[in-house]
Amino acid sequence: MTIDVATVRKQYPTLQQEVDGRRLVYLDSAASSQTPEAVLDAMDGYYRRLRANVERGVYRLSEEATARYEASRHRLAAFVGAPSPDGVVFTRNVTEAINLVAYSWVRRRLGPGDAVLTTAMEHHANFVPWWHAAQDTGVELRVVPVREDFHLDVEAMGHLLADGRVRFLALGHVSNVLGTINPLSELIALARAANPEVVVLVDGAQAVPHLPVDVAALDVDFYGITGHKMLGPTGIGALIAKPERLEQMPPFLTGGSMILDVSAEHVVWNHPPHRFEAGTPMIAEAFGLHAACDVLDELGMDVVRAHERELVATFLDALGAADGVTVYGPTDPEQRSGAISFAVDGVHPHDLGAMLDSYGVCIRVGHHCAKPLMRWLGVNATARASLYVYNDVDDLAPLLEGIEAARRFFAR
Amino acid sequence: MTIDVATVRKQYPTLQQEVDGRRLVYLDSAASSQTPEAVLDAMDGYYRRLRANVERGVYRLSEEATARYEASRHRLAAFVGAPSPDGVVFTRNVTEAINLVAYSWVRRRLGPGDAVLTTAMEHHANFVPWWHAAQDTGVELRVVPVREDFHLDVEAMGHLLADGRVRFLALGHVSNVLGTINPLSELIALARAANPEVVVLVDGAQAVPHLPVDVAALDVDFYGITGHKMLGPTGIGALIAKPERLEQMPPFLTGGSMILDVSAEHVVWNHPPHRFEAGTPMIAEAFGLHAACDVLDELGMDVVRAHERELVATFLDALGAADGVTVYGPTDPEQRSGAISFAVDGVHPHDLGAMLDSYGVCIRVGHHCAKPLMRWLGVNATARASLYVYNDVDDLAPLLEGIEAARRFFAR
Amino acid sequence: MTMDDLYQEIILDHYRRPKNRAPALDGEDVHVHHSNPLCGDELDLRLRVRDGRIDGLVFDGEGCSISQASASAMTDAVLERDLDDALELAEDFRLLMHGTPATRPDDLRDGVVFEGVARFPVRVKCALLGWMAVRDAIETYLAGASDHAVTYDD
Amino acid sequence: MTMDDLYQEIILDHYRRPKNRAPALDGEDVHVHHSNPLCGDELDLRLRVRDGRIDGLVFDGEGCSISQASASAMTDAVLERDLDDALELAEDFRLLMHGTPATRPDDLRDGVVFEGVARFPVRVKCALLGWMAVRDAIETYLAGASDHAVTYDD
Ligand SMILES: Cc1ncc(COP(=O)(O)O)c(C=O)c1O
Ligand SMILES: Cc1ncc(COP(=O)(O)O)c(C=O)c1O
Repeated sequence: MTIDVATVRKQYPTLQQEVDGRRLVYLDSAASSQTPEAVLDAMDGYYRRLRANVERGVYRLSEEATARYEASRHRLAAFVGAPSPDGVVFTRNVTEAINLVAYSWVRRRLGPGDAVLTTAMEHHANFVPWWHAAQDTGVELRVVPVREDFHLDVEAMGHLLADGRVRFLALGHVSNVLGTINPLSELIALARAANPEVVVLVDGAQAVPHLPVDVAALDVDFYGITGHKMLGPTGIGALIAKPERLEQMPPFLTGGSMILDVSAEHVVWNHPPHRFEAGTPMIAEAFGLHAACDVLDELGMDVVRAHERELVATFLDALGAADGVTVYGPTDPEQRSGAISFAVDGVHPHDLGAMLDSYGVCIRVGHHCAKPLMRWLGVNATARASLYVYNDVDDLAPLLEGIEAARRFFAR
Repeated sequence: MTIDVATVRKQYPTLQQEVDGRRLVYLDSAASSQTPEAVLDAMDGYYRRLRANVERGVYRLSEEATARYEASRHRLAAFVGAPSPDGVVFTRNVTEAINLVAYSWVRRRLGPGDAVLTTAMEHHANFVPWWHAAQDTGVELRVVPVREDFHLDVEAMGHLLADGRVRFLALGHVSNVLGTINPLSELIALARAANPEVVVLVDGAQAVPHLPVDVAALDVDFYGITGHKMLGPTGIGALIAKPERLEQMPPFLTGGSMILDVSAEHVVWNHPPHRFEAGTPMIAEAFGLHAACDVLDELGMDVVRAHERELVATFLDALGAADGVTVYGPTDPEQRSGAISFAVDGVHPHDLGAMLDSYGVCIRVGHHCAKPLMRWLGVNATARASLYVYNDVDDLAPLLEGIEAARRFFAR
Repeated sequence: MTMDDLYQEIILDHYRRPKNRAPALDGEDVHVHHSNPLCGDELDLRLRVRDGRIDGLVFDGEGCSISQASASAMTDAVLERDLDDALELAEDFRLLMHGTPATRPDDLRDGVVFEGVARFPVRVKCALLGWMAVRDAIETYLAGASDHAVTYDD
Repeated sequence: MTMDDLYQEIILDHYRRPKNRAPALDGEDVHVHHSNPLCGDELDLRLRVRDGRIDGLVFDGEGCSISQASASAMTDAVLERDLDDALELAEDFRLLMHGTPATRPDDLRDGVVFEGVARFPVRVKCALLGWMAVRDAIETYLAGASDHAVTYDD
């Protein structure tokens, strides 16, 4: 099975547009993916037929909306192999999912003498919450460095774990800058060897859209997901957790729907996952995320991965052969996803981005919310082209053309 | 100017439906309002033409999406008379807006010896966050009781303020159960007389959809809003704050977009409002909320209020005259909005809700996330019919018919 | 789905003229209190056991017709049964509420007419309240205790 | 909007052959460092004042063509001006970036060609970097200090 990109593209209204008479070439899915008709239809179905609040209505609109909202939870659980739908907490995005754990686990349970281990490859979403929690609690923040081959430094990680004080490990599944796919099982085993009780959170923002993921098999405590990068709508993400972890945690946000009883004297928290969903949830967005899982499963995540692996190999070859282009990231397509960071000699990424825009090519430039990694790379910014199901080899030529034009334009 | 309800209704796809051959009568807008075509179009416009992440793209899709996202902030600021767009923080819902303040203000600044004052009329969203913060910090939680006339007990409030230890006041603008419109200026003046430094948060969830609101004139520190009750989409709300308050606050959620610099050693927070918007925001939802403000302003909030005041008077008269019906809430339409709670003799609210559903009438039954108030009313649940711009006198007959049918059906 | 699917005549009969409804029970061994706070249903159940059999059982409470009628029908179905047998029957009813046909329809007695409630998800909790309470009462008894309270979520 | 709207030939000239670009300034009175971390633009600006006039001004840094070219054009426009006058000119440029026509186009010199940048909101910060830095340098000088660093948000 392969992806028939021409057919797939028809499902994405944005990609039907032209920019200055050129086909729009969208190479920024690592920032946010395009949205297929099926996802828009699912949300429309909610707004046009079932528009009501969920969880407490006794009339049919609300009952059906509730059933479908909960069905989305089951759908996402199945899609990522969550241990149980009760371990699926809907959040606004993966950033909120990670903060939930920083507030309701790390801040509540760790203190001076304990350490949290993260890496220099993380998105700020999986770095700043731990930094902030460390400031508040006196926990020590340790950072696994990156090797010259753009993989995590496993040896250094071993040293950072050696004293057994690391009680929490926060790790990205796939780097949004380098494309590196981290060997999770190996890294987690290393951490558990040093401390069998270590609690593990994985930031899956760049993994779930692009690889088959089985959270139960990974045996992690927490796994974060964001909807808008996996063909879903904005405004929804999820924390996937072992239900027993959630049981142990006090709530984070409080308000309606997450309590059983309230008086001035006492409050009885509801059971997970509801304990962690305060107030009116992202109802339409949950409908949309459900449809996004369907779209991806119809393509088949194995097929999605195979398509991207082939495509990234083609792009890497071509960029490697282009004049004045330096790629940051693993060279072996087996070990990386389709986010390709690069530099062009003599052209600042911002200028490159503007030039590519004039060719109808959308790429991202900047620090990609990964300042610690930028420091390590020794640059202020990179350009990044990233691939998804609607990209194909025909997107390569406009990219190369724009890069070459920028080189000529800005040559001194 | 009055509302031409027949024309208005055409804009709401859900209301075009029939239930068992009867017109759908939606009387649950206090839980969540219906969504007009203009709001759906605005979100569609984002997903179909401008689908990209915001705040950092150098290509046109992203630039325009960013400009429109920020325009939504300005639009909402103008709609509620916010002191400045820099004081508008987008959140998932009002529950999150209130929690933001509970974490970044109350937990950071108050401690033993200080008191937070709230009321027995609040929705859990404006009660449980303070209860939880009080548990964490040793702050004392005080609760203003409700009088027999369904207004707050101003005299008792004076006593609760007398020792000057109340440093934070959390107050609902309009009760979601009783409909009571609280005399904010009077109550805030009382609190400031006792302690000029008192910081004031108002829960405006039930006010902004129904009344003209001018946050700057109210001179409150924080004002919370939720989009799905004001014709907007699910998944978006806002905290409106005095910008200087936000400047004084550390961030709540951390991650991308809310920092200026990050390393293992230091983090520089971004300026408000961005400091409080971590990760990819609710982009489509902001487009939708913008359109919702437009729809309401086109009707005119004075007109919306006048329409509801007239309608609630009609409904109150009819319910008051109906056999076996008891209404909870102020009788003067000037002092209340269109949320009408009531009981029917011999019929449990759940059974009433089911009967009304069979008449195509959607009402809410239960505790309405206001358990402290339910305790005071001495009931476990009430039925609530609530009104909005698409309701009219023709919605009254089906309601009365269903109530009467339930009375007969369940008579012992 | 109409009112009649949900409110069968037998259900209304149990609601209007509940069986074994009382605020107290002579020689009570166990008292449990169960509630669905989100609906406002409250139930007190009192149990007396003799020779491993349910010898006495009364309920009291406040709530919608479904919760009160189901509790009434439940008492009727489990009185005089062995504790193990009653637990099994409660499980049969629970599965019925989740769409599985009853394996012991005759033993459930009027309980079977609640089958239609399964199609009204928000009311399932109401119908289950009495059955979950009796299960809890028996388990509390078997554990050697005499009192228990349970609060359900939505 | 094409590349040519943004990248006028004069802008590219300033980028390729910047004026007053140097890592140090003899007799420097003030040094400020400004950055747009979200773009990765960095700028060092050094100022020497004599008799209330900008007597020496050099910049150094790293960033996109717009930020570097604008800083170059800025030095050209404000050198030799009275401090007050330079502050006024910086305000004129700031307004220009927000869509207000320049009131002193001639004094802005090559600065006026950046007018088109106003239509590219994400690049406005880049064009402003040098001008905000010179304003800060003058204000730092007037406040009697010699060093200042500023980080902009997005
Ligand atoms: C007065 C009041 N406050 C807060 C809320 C909570 O709103 P949300 O669920 O959108 O956060 C509601 C709505 O249920 C309300 O009526
Ligand atoms: C690896 C990684 N983690 C976290 C995030 C943050 O995602 P969100 O902004 O949806 O919370 C991103 C996306 O920007 C990412 O690439």
